[in-house]
Amino acid sequence: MVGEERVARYGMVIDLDRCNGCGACMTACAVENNIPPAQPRVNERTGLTSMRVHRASNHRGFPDHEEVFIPISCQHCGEHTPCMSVCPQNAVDVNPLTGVVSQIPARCLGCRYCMAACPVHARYFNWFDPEWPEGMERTLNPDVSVRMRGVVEKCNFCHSRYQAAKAKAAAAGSREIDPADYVPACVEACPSGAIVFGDLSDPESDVALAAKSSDAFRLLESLGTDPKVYYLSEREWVRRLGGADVTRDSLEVHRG
Amino acid sequence: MIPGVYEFSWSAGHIIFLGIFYGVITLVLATIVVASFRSLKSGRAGRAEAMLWHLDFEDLSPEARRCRHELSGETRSRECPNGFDCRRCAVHPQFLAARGESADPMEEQRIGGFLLPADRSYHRGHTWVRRGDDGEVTIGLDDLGSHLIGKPDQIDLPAPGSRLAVNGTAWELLKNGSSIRVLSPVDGIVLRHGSPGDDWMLEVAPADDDLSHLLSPSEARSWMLREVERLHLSLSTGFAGGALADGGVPVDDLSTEIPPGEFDQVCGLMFLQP
Amino acid sequence: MKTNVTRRDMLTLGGGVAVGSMLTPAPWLLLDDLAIWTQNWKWIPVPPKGVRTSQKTVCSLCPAGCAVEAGCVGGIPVALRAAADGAPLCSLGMTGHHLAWHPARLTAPVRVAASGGEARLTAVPREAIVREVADAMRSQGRGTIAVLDFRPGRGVSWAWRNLLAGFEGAAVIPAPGSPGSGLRAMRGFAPDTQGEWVPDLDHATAILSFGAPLADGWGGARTRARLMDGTGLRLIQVEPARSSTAALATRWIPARPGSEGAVALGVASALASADPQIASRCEEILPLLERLTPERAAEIAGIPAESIFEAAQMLLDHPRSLAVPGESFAGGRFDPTTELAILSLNVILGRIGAEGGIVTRAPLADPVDGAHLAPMRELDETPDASIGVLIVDASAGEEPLPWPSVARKLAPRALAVALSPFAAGSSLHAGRVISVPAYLEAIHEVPRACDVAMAALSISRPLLAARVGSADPASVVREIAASAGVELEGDWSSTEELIALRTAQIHRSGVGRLEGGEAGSPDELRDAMLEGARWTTEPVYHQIRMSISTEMAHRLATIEGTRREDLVVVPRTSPDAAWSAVLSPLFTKLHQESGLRREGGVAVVNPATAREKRLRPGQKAVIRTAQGRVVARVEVDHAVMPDVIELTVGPTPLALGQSRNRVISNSLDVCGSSGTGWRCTPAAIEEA
Amino acid sequence: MDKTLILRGVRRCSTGRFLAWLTPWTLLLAVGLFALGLCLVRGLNQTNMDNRFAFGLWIFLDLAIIALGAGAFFTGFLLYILRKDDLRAVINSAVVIGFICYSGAVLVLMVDVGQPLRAWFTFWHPNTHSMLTEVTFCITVYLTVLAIEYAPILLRNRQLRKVPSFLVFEGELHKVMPVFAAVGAFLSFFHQGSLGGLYGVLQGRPFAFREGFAIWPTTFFLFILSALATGPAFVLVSTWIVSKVSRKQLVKPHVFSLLAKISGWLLIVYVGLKSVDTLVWLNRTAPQSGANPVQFYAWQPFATWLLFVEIVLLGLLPALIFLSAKRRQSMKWLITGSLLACGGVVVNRFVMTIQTLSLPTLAFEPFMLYWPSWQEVATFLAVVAYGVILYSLSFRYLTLFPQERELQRGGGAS
Repeated sequence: MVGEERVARYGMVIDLDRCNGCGACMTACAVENNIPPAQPRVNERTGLTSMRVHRASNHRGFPDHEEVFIPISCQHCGEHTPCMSVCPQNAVDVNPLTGVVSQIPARCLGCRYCMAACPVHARYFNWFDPEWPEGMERTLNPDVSVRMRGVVEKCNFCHSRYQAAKAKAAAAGSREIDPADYVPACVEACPSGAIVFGDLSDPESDVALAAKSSDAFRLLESLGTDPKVYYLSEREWVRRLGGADVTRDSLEVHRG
Repeated sequence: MIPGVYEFSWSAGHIIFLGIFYGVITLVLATIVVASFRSLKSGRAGRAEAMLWHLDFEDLSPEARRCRHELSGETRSRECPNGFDCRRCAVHPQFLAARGESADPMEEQRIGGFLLPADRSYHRGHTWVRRGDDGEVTIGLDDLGSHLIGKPDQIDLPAPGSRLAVNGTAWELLKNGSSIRVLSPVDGIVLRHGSPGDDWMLEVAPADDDLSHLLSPSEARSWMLREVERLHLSLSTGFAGGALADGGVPVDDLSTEIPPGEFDQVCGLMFLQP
Repeated sequence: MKTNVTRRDMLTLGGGVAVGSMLTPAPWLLLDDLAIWTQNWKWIPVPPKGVRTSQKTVCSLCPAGCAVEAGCVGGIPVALRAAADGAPLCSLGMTGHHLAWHPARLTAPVRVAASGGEARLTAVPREAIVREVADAMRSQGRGTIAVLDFRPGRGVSWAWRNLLAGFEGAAVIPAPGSPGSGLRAMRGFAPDTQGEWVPDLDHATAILSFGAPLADGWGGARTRARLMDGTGLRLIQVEPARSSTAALATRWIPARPGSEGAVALGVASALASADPQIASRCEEILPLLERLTPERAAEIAGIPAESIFEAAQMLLDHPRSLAVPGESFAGGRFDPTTELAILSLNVILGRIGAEGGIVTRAPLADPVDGAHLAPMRELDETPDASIGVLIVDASAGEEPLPWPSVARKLAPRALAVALSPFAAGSSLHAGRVISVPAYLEAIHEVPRACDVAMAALSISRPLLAARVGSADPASVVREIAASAGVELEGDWSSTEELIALRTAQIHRSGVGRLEGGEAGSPDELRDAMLEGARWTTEPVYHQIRMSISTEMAHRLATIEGTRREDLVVVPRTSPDAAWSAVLSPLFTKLHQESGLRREGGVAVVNPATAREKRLRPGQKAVIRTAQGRVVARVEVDHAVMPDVIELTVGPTPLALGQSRNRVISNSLDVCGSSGTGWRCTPAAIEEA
Repeated sequence: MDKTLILRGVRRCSTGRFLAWLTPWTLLLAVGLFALGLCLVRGLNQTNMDNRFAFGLWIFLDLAIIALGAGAFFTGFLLYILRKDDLRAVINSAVVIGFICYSGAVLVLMVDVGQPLRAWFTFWHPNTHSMLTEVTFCITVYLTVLAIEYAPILLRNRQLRKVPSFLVFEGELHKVMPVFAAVGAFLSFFHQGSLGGLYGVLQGRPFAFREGFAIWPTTFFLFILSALATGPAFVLVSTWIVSKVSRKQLVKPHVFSLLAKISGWLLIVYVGLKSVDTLVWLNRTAPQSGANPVQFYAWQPFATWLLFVEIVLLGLLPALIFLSAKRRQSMKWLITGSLLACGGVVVNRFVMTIQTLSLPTLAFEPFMLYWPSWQEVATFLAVVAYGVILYSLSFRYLTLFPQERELQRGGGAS
């Protein structure tokens, strides 16, 4: 039935020169998707952050030292999506109508093979039972179900919002959803408007235009997985951070 | 996995891959089913005894498995392929033919101190068979056997009317905590138990007259020599050598003399039970 | 035909049914549904079900007062978004609806007993606390009476001043250092001006900012927006760290902390030598400026002299330019002398009262005209050991504050009582806490902070029923008054009524206008504001000539003696933690589950400093100052200036919703010393 | 007292000493099972794995012991299919070891997944493109096969053989054993490969990614080879250890040297191909995916030395030892070689699992290390203990080495 509906390629363009690392996208993502707060033992390496802002720097001394904040969510790879092909039980799904890669928590057995496969580490495992302080579960988003312990989760471009937009369109008797109706939480929350979201296959859309900019680059493009999240920066050293040839600068060893 | 359920659909990959996988599973299951089915059948056919002997025979040491014609020096080293059932043996008749007429010694002989009466034929599990006048036969432990066991702590004989099979269990003994199966030398049906006075244990109506699988007294001689040697070797202690080598009359209950640690093993060796 | 059914038939039937059902999708669907069943264990929280509604209110968590549209299920807010055409909410605003259920939330008045650095809470009846306060006030035995107000300018703030009016030496103390707490040093130039002195950033084309966090909302959303799109606004940021503001600035001057005053005077001296007219405005300090040349200043600040000349040039070139001192989050405001030095730049440039300069802002109308009010007094103007009764009003939020700077002012046996929704922050220091409603549980006023030229007022409408055991702050004032036998002016008994009185006053005064609403009558005005409309004023400009007095010159002269400390500690915290004692547990995403922000109690130093002090990343280190010592985890980062320790202040695990232990002390407590703020403190560090 | 369970004619230590030997292992097992319980009840937060180290100690050791367990199917393959009858002397022991390795691995895998209850989904919603599906399928089936191969050995116990039905069943199984050997061999070749493919297909991990033939990356074939090569070596080493522990001669020396010879030839082929693969990967595959291969070895503690150790010290060296007829005569050399070879396959699995995960893919990410928590270690030790106990019982009561009694009689005679 794909023929009838227009096939979209939803993607993002994130302007790193505008991002000041306030973390609003991370908070918004957690609120929207009912991601539980960390328990005391959780750390950077066991956290649940479907959207995660990384800090990178040019490794120069003070005062020439510069930092850049790189928000990384699932890149929604288009070409032989690494996580989808490895999942033993089809718990990873690529929607042919939207190009969105999503995790089916009810089918995931938590083998974490997809996490090993993901080049940008945008997949997260529920190491703990989901728990909110007493009473706070009444503030959960009614449109998203809570994932249980022991399954993998990740960004799905706020699937519930997509559903809502579709429903709205259907109610209005159209197949096309109004771009204004489908905006992921992180995009909506960014105070500096650094994130543009939309259909890459629509050449007129802001996102498509931005992606064509000469300052645009993608993370680990050379792996040939065709990510649908683009980044912008006028700074050459920032653009180089997208490359797969890891430089010896980031040489600290983090012990677990 | 079922097409149509939660929009699952088959692809060529599925068909090939799942085909192989479930094929293998079916193969494995089928094999198990076949095995158990056949085992049921052979179980009903009462082939358990035969199989047990088959197993045991496989587990016997090569020395224990020599062919009778090797013992009698008619051939160079040969291992018995038939589990001591010469009736099934292809070459046995040829050996007999080659042997021609050689009268069995009429008087009883003493090998390594053990008596071998000439009026009977011997089984490699240290039992003998004596033909009665009216077709029935009597079975008993031979001299070495009875010396080895001495007076058994317990003995259970098959009830009259029960069926015996060659190399199957004739009766079972308990001695010094080790249980010994005495192998039956003949096929047949048990008629009577011997009373304490008799030298025989069971009176049996044999299934057929062919006792060619048993050792004639003359063959028994060389066999017994070998057996005495095996007994000798199996005992780590020196005593047996002293008592047995010179052909002196052995103590009538060897079991008291054999170190208890080794008794069970010696019995296993002599009565062909690994 | 025989009809009797044998067992065999039944078996055949059963078998047939079994086989047949295999051919239907039913059993296979059931198998798949097992998956969904395992997803719904009983201990997995289930999102709420119920009627969906959308309600309007205003975020009262910080003075920005953003209009909020709350999506509710069964009347309980589940999603907070900026109202249409508003800027997106910050992390704090987005998670505001969690605070009512924060583990640190108080549901009854408590007595706090500190034991071994931890607080023990025992519930006590509110009447008892009120009586205790009233008795202490009446007897006056312990010392003067003071209210520490974390959100000055509210109707309740007025009520406090009215309550204390009759008492000798009593005063309301605005919490020092809260972002946007005003250009206090301007009062030195014109002591008898009504209203507050504020920077007119929205109309300035060039800004020389001393550490003002403009990119994080200081100076209003508009300044931030102008910075973001990078057009039309020239900004020179004088700040020790390359903050997000510094990153957006036209030029960043990494002046050593504590040297800002020197930099300001350096710029002044450059200006004076560049323009005789300017020189004429600062005769009093000319000799000083001759000694404190841009080169000298640059040397003190550890920066190239060019950047000082560049700053001076920018101020000269732009007719609508100004110099502002900005509070840093957790660091608070500059010491008065530095602030004076910075503001005097505007004076000698003649930018006072000018568009895009420093202007005065009309005060908000009080609920009751001409009432007797206790004076407002700065904390560092309060004599040490003088306060006998201290009421800490943290009912509308609070900022990080080094408690020692308050404790110093308390007389022995002083009584301290806090009004707060949470057992966190300074309320843990006060001996008693009266629990009050949290954000969205009661009506709150949001007066605009003093970093914007336009005065403004918004009202935050409650969306939740207040928890049992929490009392309305205004009615607490009434209770104390009644019990202390004080006659309060005006006819009100609750915050709501205070607000009604105030909006009526505002409507009567006729000044200002309503953003996003029309108001013919006082009630219409109030209702419109309850729906999220904001009342606001326009700045008024009239140039004022000012000059630097001799007394000021003497104070400024002390700057010349600024000596370079070999190691200073500078407190840092996130914009969110700067506005609230507790944060939504979801802030673990930022502070604990990712490397984006550091949690409290981390000492970040430059690799050079680390080498010099033999500190390794991850190890514990002791930081010693005149105030005391604190143990912190060391991190090494090129972003930090050499010889500076950036000490992160909060959020503590408690603030993050992990009520493992109620640690009272806070790394900020080692910062600061009497009268000079706590922005930068000489310190020593060594591995623990 | 358990004498009647022990085959006549083999010497076994007294029951007391046997129990004394079992006690510490049983304790270890108990502790391990407790840790395992913690992981099941409280969840995988009991381990030190994290989002970056999604796989840890468990997967690494699973891969290792499964490679070593390959001795079972390969010996079976050589014996039943290629008719190398000398190997009858070790086949039983090999089967038992194989069974232990695989059952242990499966046990640990069950704990390693976040939702063990959903393990069966793989059979229900199989994604046929996933190497893990192949692995799951093959390992489960092969474990059944191993269990079936184990049955006859068990039923030949001196007492069990007296039960007629057991007896006949055993007999029948024995007849069809070649079928299982064949199936087992097929499955094992397949999943040893799939285990290699597991990492070879990771396009997102330039360090692990390999080009391949048909649908399988080169690691698929390298894993098969390395498993084949070390399988016999492990059988050799385990047999030697058992005979040392039990102070008995269990098999005739020429069996050892035969195993070593087989292992040697396969090893040399493996080392050859592995080197070629490594070169191709360093000079083509990795650069094509934009990676800079030098960086793979830029991080301490995993530097180039690891590569050298894996291929030369623990690959080439044992191969050469095994291939020299003279060395093969000396037990010392045989054991050294086997230990090196087994070490080689373990290091290889370590590199594929742990090193792959510790290397960053994004330029601004740190290199990471991880240390297993005590729960992880204990859980694995439980498997080891389980193995030792099961093997000890089998060795005491079953005929693992048919030549043992014969050799012993020989000893008795001399």
